[in-house]
This record gives sequence, structure tokens and C-alpha cells, in this order.
Amino acid sequence: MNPIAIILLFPLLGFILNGVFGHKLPKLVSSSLGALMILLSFVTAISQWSQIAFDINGSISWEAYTFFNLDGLLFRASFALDRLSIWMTLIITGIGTLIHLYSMSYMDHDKNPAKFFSYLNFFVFNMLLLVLGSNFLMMFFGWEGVGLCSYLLIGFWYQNASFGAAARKAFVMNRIGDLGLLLGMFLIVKNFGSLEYNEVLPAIAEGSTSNVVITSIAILLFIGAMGKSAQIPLFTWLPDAMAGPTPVSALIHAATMVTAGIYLVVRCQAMYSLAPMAQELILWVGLATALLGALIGLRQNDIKKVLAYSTVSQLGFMFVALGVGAYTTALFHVTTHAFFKALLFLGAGSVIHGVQDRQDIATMGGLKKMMPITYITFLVGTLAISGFPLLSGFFSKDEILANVFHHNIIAYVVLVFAALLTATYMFRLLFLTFHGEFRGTDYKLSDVHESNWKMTLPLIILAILSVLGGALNLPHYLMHQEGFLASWLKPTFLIFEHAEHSDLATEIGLISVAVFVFLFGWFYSRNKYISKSESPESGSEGIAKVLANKFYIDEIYNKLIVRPIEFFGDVLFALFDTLLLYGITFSINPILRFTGRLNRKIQNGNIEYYLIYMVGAIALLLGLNLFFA
Amino acid sequence: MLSIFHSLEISHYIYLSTVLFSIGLFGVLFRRNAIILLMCIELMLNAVNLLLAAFTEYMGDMQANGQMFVFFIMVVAAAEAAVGLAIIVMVYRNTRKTDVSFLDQLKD
Amino acid sequence: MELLIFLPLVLALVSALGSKWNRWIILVFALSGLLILTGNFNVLAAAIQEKSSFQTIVDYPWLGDAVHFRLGIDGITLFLLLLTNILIPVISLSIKTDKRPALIPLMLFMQAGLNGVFMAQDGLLFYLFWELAMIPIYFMTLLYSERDSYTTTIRFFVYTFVGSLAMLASLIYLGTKSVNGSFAYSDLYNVQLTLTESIWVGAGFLLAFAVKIPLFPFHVWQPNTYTYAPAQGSMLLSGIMLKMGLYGLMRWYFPMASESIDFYQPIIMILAVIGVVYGAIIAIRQDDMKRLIAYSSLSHVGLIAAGLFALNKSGFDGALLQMFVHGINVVGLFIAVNIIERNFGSRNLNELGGIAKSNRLFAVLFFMVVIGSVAAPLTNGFPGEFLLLKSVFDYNTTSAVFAGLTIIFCAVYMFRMYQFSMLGECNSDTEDKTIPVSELIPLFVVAFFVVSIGLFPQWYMDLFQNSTTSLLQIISNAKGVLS
Amino acid sequence: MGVFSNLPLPFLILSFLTILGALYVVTSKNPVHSVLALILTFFTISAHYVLLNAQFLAIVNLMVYAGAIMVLFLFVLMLLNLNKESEPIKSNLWGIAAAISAGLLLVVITAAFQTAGIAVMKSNAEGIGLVKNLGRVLMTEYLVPFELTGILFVSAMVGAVLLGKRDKNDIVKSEEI
Repeated sequence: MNPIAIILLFPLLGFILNGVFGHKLPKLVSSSLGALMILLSFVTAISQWSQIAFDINGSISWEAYTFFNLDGLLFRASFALDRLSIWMTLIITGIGTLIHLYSMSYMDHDKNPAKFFSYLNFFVFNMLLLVLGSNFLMMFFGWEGVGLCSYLLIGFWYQNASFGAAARKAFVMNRIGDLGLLLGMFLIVKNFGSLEYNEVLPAIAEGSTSNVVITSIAILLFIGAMGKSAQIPLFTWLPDAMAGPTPVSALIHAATMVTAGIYLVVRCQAMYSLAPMAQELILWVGLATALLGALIGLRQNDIKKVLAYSTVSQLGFMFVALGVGAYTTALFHVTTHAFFKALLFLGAGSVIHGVQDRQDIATMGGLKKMMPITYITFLVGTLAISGFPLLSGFFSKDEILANVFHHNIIAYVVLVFAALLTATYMFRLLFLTFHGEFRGTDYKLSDVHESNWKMTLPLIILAILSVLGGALNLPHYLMHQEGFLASWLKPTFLIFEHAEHSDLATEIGLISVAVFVFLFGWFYSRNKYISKSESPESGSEGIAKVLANKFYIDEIYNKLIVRPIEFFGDVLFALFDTLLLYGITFSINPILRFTGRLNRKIQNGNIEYYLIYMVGAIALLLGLNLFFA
Repeated sequence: MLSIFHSLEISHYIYLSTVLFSIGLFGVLFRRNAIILLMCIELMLNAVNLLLAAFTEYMGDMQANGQMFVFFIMVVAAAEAAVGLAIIVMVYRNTRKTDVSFLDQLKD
Repeated sequence: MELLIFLPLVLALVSALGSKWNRWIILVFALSGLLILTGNFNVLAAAIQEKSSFQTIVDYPWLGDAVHFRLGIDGITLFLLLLTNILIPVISLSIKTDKRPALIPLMLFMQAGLNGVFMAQDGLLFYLFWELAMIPIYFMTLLYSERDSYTTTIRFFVYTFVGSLAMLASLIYLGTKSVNGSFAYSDLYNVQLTLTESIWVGAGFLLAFAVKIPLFPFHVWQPNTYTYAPAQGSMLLSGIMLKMGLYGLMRWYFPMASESIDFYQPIIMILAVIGVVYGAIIAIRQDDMKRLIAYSSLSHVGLIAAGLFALNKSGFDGALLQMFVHGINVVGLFIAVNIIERNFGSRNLNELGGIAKSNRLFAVLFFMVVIGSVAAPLTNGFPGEFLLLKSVFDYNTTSAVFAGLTIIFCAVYMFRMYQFSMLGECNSDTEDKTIPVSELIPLFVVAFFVVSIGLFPQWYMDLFQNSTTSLLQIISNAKGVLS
Repeated sequence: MGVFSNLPLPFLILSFLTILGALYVVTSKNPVHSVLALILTFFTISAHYVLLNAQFLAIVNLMVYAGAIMVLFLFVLMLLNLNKESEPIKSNLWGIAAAISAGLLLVVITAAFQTAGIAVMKSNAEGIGLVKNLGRVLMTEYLVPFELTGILFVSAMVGAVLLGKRDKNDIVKSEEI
């Protein structure tokens, strides 16, 4: 059996088994089944590593069947495990395993963990479909599939109507992006007659395709990426998606699914490298998102919402990297972000668990004594994301900044500011949650407890990864050669990736800026929040209010898009469909009635009249026959 | 045929029966008394009968197909008269009228 | 194969004799069509062969030489016959015989008519079956509508009948022009028309089909009929009947009035796309589940019509596949609504909620149908919608963008429906009430198709692809321009 | 007399009587008079049959029509007590309409027959209308229809009886009256 099939099979099997029999199994069995399947998938993927590593162009491909066939235009269910997809696969299954393990404990008190694990497995399956598919169609399958799973998991506690609304919002916003992706695919088929990566991308790389086509395709695909990766203007679903269970937020809305957009762009590196206009668009959209997410994150009091906006912002960082053509860097940041953001989310989950399902940091504080492991790991995550030197986030973010610096100085300044905000809000979160005095009113500090090993073990592992993750792609100035990831990915890029290597002085300058940013964030938050005994500001006035209300973007969307559509729906239904169309069509009614009344004079039911008509008609017909035959 | 009638032409019978038929038809259209209507129908049938007999003679048909038809028409007419009168009697019993204009229940 | 028409007729008569039938006997009755279909293996195998044209399988002289009782089959017909004869048993399973005894004979009668429509290879025969298939629906709405049965039926009748008459006029006109006044399919499409003639003839066909499909401004009869008709009537109407209109476009309009295609193409395309968006926007705001499905159906079918009018391979293939899929899905939705209404006494979204809590299996099955309609990948809605949108895209990019809005709106209203009926808080009506599993059987069949078509569309497409190719060939030959 | 000049006098007289009788049937206001006029008409038609070599028909016509059917009519008239001029008179307009319709048909049919060639009757077929000949034809070629007429008669009879039978309700009603 093809290894790709095996990798895909395990999560699918987990989904089916848990979905069909799960509710009859004991909780422990069903949940460990779910975790085991992902682990097996992970192990399978690792076992294929060497296969790919030894051969520069090595990849394993698997053609399952023809999905459909249009007069020889084949749409195949085919898969490939190449350097890029195995990287993603390892992230997905690796972090997936940890999060499954974590969920075993986290979902223990839920009524229906089997359902949860079957959804989660199905998500992993779809995510793997997305990265393993060797054509745009399979990728789209996974793309929509993860959206669906995201819908299911956000709305997992389905009895809460607002969770359901959040789930639907996520799905619909994703669908807007999907439409762009779909149209992009149609354009690809129209111009290249195929959806296979290894047919389309080389054709693009040849450079004979017109620039308009490539740019349009690139922008359309990017619209898809915007939806999935929560970029402006399609980002508002992601914070709402925090309605789902925390492991879901960690896996789907931080580590894997939301990075699908980055994967897409990296996969289509050849296309984007030849479409500078699209790149520029990506750069500025990413930049705006990074800034906006960070700004809003400053004034959120829900522990998960802060992390959600942080994710939005970090995704913006990644797109900025893509926008300046630093594909490896973007993927590097995807990787490190997967580590530390999963860590942060799981840590947040642990906190939420510890304080009995509360999420408002205004009611926390001083938890570090009660939850030491969670605190330390959370601290590591915060340091990593804020760019503490030599931690993973430091390297990846620094690389992005360096690349942007060479590309556009204004963008660089803005991005540095966003990074500064990142450090600020992350330390604000950390200090408000773990430091200072306990601010809870309706529960006692002594009720807070550390989570069990199933939850802390993933935290520890992820913390270690967050610390060491930078080693995956050490910068040029340290090693005087390309980082591991860069050389690993090099064969998959059809167009040579132009890597900027600045001289030592610039590099030191950039690093010192980064360190300064980190320190500023730390100091600012420390002074402001570390010893706060009262609740943090709720943002009641001025700019703070705007930030706390997320720039009113949801309200604006509501007013500008949702309401008009609903209004149109009502108007079209009541006025147009019912009154007008019905009216026009059945205004024939009076006319018919009138002629009917005339008719009734003739058709009066009296046989005598009928007889006269009959005779007259017979005479007429005979006469006609006679005189005109 | 008697020899004195050798100058008779088929068209004369045609005209005669057409006139008879039309008179019967006029009666059907004009009169309201159901019994008279029936009588007019009988008249029309007889007009047809006459023509059939005339044509039998005209064709010199030894099978006498035309006359056979006359027989059958008479049979049908007799049956029709019987049933028709029975209906009239019944209607009269219910409505005390034999006026057909009263029977306009076809309306709905 | 003529058994496919006559056996249901006989069975309809038989079933009309008794009033209380065991549901399994009814199922056997309803399955007869499918059995005959699969039994005629040779014919079917021939129908899906390479270059299979619309080959005659039954031919009796009927009304003189001009009109024959002539049935034909090819992949397209076969596929739609499959749809009809699969859906009829599914629908029959959802009938409660004790309350509505006339439904079964009417349904079987309709089955005969539908099978006839798809197989008819003679203009007048097609018209005959077309009307024959409608008659039972009139009675269903008249007898069993929950409200305004008379008005609903009359409106439905007037609408469809005006359309049908227009088609009859077109057919007769073609008949008078053809060789020896023959109404044979091949004779009719060989008739050479001038552009003006063709536009008029085409208008006749289009009116009939547009009303039946229904296309955007001709849909006025549809929402009320779907809403007030008995559930089975709505299933038959939306699941199978409206495919008659689409089939008619494909099989009859395009080849017969091919000269007018260029004239009508942009018009219909715009109407279809308007219908897609229009139906979807209205569906978003409906609270009555059946009405919501009615408008969603308007939206979906508009896309199919648009795909057909794009006149390319992917449009035809996608349209056929989507006809099947839409039939399956919409019947599934109506069955689900029917189950909800029967068990919880309402189908108004404001009065429902939380059904999923104590009806896990039903929730899963219903959800599968919903995501099938939403066209999520790996469900049956996706391949068809993909092909259709692709065909529209190949025809015109802007249309594709607007038609593509359906994938967004569809998610909005479908999930809204699911959310407010199945999820959320329970209310007093839905608390702790479980649906008997026996009622879910038809949904299992639907779910099977949702998954199997979603995973392996090519299995299904193999049935008709050769035929769509040759049909497109005929059309482009008739047009004189290769499309 | 123009057209009629070369016609044999008996035919003319008979035809005249026939038409006169028919007209009286239609126009008479007293139904009994109508019946009597119709009987006259039937007599003259029977005479025509004799002229047309249809001797048996002539007899049967007298017996069945003039004898049986018309008596039945009279019977009913008497039974229902309708011998008075009870019929509401229709308007002139109605008469004109009826006359036009019937006249139109007359004109059209006459015109239609105009095209038929004027031919003298053959007379080589002696004994067509005799019982012997008719009986043979009836019992050979027309046997099946002949049998069917029997059934027709039976059913007509049954029908008439059923229709004529009074319901219990009717009895009550008529007793009230």
C-alpha cells in the first residue's frame, strides 16, 4: 500500500470508527483511538522522510483514481509526498498528536468525546488531503473539508446558539474565499488544461503565459487564502471561532488550518514569483492584517480572543514574508508559529480548565503559584512569540523583518511596530493571567489546580520545540550557509528564490531593533500590568474603546453587507416575488374574469342555446367545406 | 317502381327529406316542450329514413342495405322514444314542467 | 423497456383498488421500475457505449405513419431513468398510507409518465407523457394540500399548462415541416428552420421548459406549490419533475431549434444567473423550511440551466450529474422536513431547535444531506457544481462570479436551516422526543448517494458521458458551428 | 309550376302533405294536435315508401311509428295532462334564430346535394322491399346487429321501467301534492 494512502487512511479510519461506534465505546477507548490514529499517521510520515531526503527531487506519488474525466481532461484524485508536503504533514500530524493527547484529558468531562475525536480526526484527514493532494482539486477538497470540520468543531457545543452563529460565520467567510479559489482554478484549467501541480506550475515557470493571466490567477487564489488564513477583510471569523473547544482553537485556528493559505502560496511559488502585482497586494494586505490584529489584541480581555488576534496578526506576518518573496521564511514562521501558538492555546486551555471554564483575564491573576508548569510553558511561548533572542520566534520573525527591510522600508517600519505591539499584548496577557494578585470574585484561588500529565506533557513538548524550533532554519549570519529548511525546500521551488543576505552591520542593526522591540514590550507591560490588583482597563473611551470593540469591523460588515442582503431578501420576497410577480401574472385574472363573464352569457347551461350553436356550427363547417374545398 | 314515376329523380327525394329534416330541426330549436322536441327528433329520423329508402331504390341494391338501416333506425327510435318519454315523465314528476329551458343545470 | 411505462400503470391501478397497503408491498410496487431497468442489461450496456446515440428500442405505428409509439434510450435517458426509479421507492418509503391513500397510485402513475418522458422519441409522444406526468401532481395538490389547495393547484395548472401548450404548438409546427409530417425525433431535428421560425419554435419549447424548471421570472407557481403541496408531492415535483424541463432543454430544445440558440443563449444565461442569486437571497430569509427549500431549489436549478446553456461538455456533464444530485438532495431535504414536521408538529424554524440532542442518527443523516446541498467536497453536490461553474466560467467570467455566489449563499441558508431546526436549545416540543428509526430508512438511501457520488462521480458520469458527447455533436452540427 | 311541372302528381301531393304535416307538428301550440299531425306525416311517408318499392317498410312504419310510438306519445300527453297550450311561448328573436340556423343548414345541405348528378331512378330491382328479400338479408348479413337490437330493446325497456318507477320519496311528494 502506498504510504500516502496509509497516512491518509489512519485519520479517516479514526473518523469512521469513532463516528460510527464511538458513542458505544468507553470514553478512554474512543479518545485514545483518535489520538493513536494521528500518531500512526505521524509515524508513517516520518518513516517516509528518508525516502524523500536522499533524493533531491524525490517524491512519492499516488494516483488513487480518476475523480472525473471531461473528454480527456482528467481530474484525478492523486497525491504526492514531496519536500513541501511532508514538512506540512509532519507539522499537522505531529502537533495533531500532541493536541489529541491533550484533548483526551481536556474533553474528559464532555458528554460526547467520541464525536469530538471523530471530527478532529476528520479534520486531520482533510488537512492532509489539502497538503498531500498533487493538484488544485484535491487541495480544494481538503480546503473545503477543513472548513467544514472547522464549522463542526466551532459549533461543537451545538446547544449554544451563539456558538452555532460563530461556526456559520466561519464557514461562510471561508466560502467567500473558496469562491475566489474556485474561480482561480477555473482560470487555471482554461489556460493550462490541467490542475496538476506538476503540469501547471512548470508551464507557468516557463514564463510564456501572459502576465495578466498569471496575476489574475494569483490574486484569485490569494482571495482563497485570505478567507482561510483570516486576512483583511475576511478575518473576523477567526476570533469568533474561539467558541470551539480550546484544542480545536490550538490545532485548527492556530497551528494548521489557518496556515493553509500560506501553504497555497508557497506551493504556487512559481506563479507568485512571476506576478509582482499580486505579491505587492499580498504584502500590503498582510501588513495591514498584522497591524490590525496586534492593535485589537492590545485591548482584549478574553484569553482566547487575545491569542486569536495574535494569530491573525502573525498570519499577517507570514503573508508579508510571502509578499516580499521570502517563501522559505514564511514557511519557517508557519512552523515556529505552529509550535508556540499551539503551546499558547493549549496553555490557555489549561488555564481555562484550571479556573473552571472562565476565560476573562480580568478575573484571573497570580495563577503562577497554582499552575507552575502551565506558567512556565506559557512563559516560554510568550517569549518565543515576542522574539526573545535565540528562541524560535526570534529567528523566524527576524528573518521576515530582514526580508522586508530589503524590500520596502515603510513596510519594515510598520511591521516593527506590529512586532512591538505583539510583545506588548503578549506580556500583558501573561502578566494579567499569572502575575499580580488574584482578582477572581466568584471563585477562590485555592480552587485553581494544575492540569494532569496528559495536558502538561504536550505543553512541555511544545515548549521545548518552541525553544529549539529556530534551529530548523538558522540564519545565514550564524551558519554562513543556508538554513536547513531553506536547503530542504530549495528543490521544490521552480523559480529560484532570491534570498537576501545582508552584511553583518545591517544584520546587527536589525537584530538590535528586534531585541529593542522585545524589551520595550516587556517593560511597558511590566510597568503597566504586573502588579495590577484591580481589573484591567475595559477600554471605555477614545482609542482604547475602538480597540476593545475591534474597530467595529463586525458592526460595519453587518451594516454594509449582512443587513442589506437580508433586507434584499425580505424585499425581494415580499415585494417582488409575492406582490409584483404574482401580481403581474395574476392580474390577468380580472381580464379572464371579464371574458369569462361574457362567455358565461353564451355558456349558460341551457341546452337549447347549445343546440343552436351546434347547428350553426355544423352549417358553418359544412358550408366552409362546400365553398372552400 | 311504378312506371308512372319513371321521371322521378333522386334529387327530388333529397330535397324532400332535407326540407323535412330542417323542419324537424327548426322544431327542436324552437319548441320548448320536451315531448314536442322528441316528436321533432322522430321527424328528423323519418326524413333520414326516407332518404335511405330512396337511395336503396336508386342504387337498385338487392341487398337492400339502405332499408336494413331504416329498420335499425326505427328500432333505435323506438327505444329512444321509450326512454325519452320515461325521462320526461320523471322530470315532470319532479318539476311539474316539461319545459326544457328549465333544465339549465349544465352551468356548473 | 416499454414495461417501464406499462407496469407502473398497471400497478397504479392495482394499488388504487385497495386503500390500506403494507408499506413493504408499496415498496415492491415502487421498486418495479428499478428492477425492470436493471433487468434490461443489454439495452443499458448498449446505451452507455462509445458514441451511443439516442437509439430506438421500441417502435409501433400509433397514429398513422406520422406518430409512432417510439421509445429510445441512451446514456442521458438511462441516467434520468435511474434517478426516477430510484427516487420513487425512496419517496414511497416516506408515505403514510393510512392518511393519504391516493398518493401511491398517483405516484406510480406519475412514474409511468416520467419514464415515458425520458424515453419518448416522438414529438407527440413526448408531449403526451409530459402531460401524463403532470396530471397526478394536480391531484396530489388538489387533494392533499395543507392550504389553499384549489388556488395553488389552479395556478400551478395554468402556468404549466400554458407552457405545455406552447410546446405542443412548436412540436406541431415542426411536425408539419418535417418529412412526411413525421414526428419522429430524428425527423424533427433535421427540419431546417429559418431564424425567425426557429425563434418562435424555440420560444414555445423554452416557455414550457422554463416554467417547469423553473427559470427566474417563471417560477411564480413554485414556492407556494412546494410549500403547500403534500411532502411527497413536493419531492416528486422538485426531485424528478423539474428534471423534465432540464431534460427537455437538452434533448428537445437544443437540437430542434438550434438556429435560435445564439439568440436565446445570453438571455437565458442572464435569467438563470439572476435566478441563482435571487433564489438564494430570498431563501436566506425564509422561516418555513419547505419554502426555504423551494427557493434554494430555484437557485440550484438556475445554475443547472446556466450550465446547459453554456453548451459545452462540462456544462452538459455537470448538468446531468447535478440533476441527479439535486434530485437526491432535495428529496432528502424534503424527507427530513417531513420527518421533523410529523414528529414535532412544525416546520417553522422559529418553533424548532435542539432536535439533534435526542436524535443523533437523524442529525447525522440530515447533516449529510445539508452538506450535500451546500456542495462540500466529498459529497455529491460538489462535482456537479464544480463542472457547472466551470462551464459557466468558460462561457463568461462575470456570470460565473455571480453564479458562484451560490456557494456562499447556499452555505448561509442551509446551515441556518440546520442550525435553527436541529441545533440550539430544545424547546418544549422538541425535548426528548425520538424519531422512530423506521422513518429514517429513506434518508439512508439518500446518504448513500451523497457519499458515493461525492467520492466517485466518475462511476456515475461514465453512464452518460458518451451520450452527452454525441448529443453535443448533434447540436453543434445542427448549429453549423462547432462550439 | 316550373320545377315541379314534370313531376308526377301523386308525388307532389304526397310531398305537399308531408311538409304540411311536419310544419303543423312544429307550429301547433296544442301538443295533441302536433301528435295527430305527426301521424299524418308518417302516413304520407309510408306512402312514399310504397312509391319507393319498400312495401314492407311502409307497413312497419305505420305499425311502429304511427301505431306504437305515437300512441305512446299521446299516452304520455294524456297522462301528464298536457293537452292544453301550456308551453311558454318563446320570443320572436328566438324563433328567428332557430329559423336562421335551420334555414342555414337547409341551404347548405341543398347546396351540397346540388353537386350530386340528377339521375333518374333505376327500377330494375323488383321485390327489394318485400318481406322475403328483407328477411333473408336480415337473417344472414345483419344477423348480429339484429341480435344486438334485441339487447338494445331489453336495456331500453329496463331503463324506461327504472326511470318510470317512483321512489318512495317521490310517492310521498306526489301524495302531498
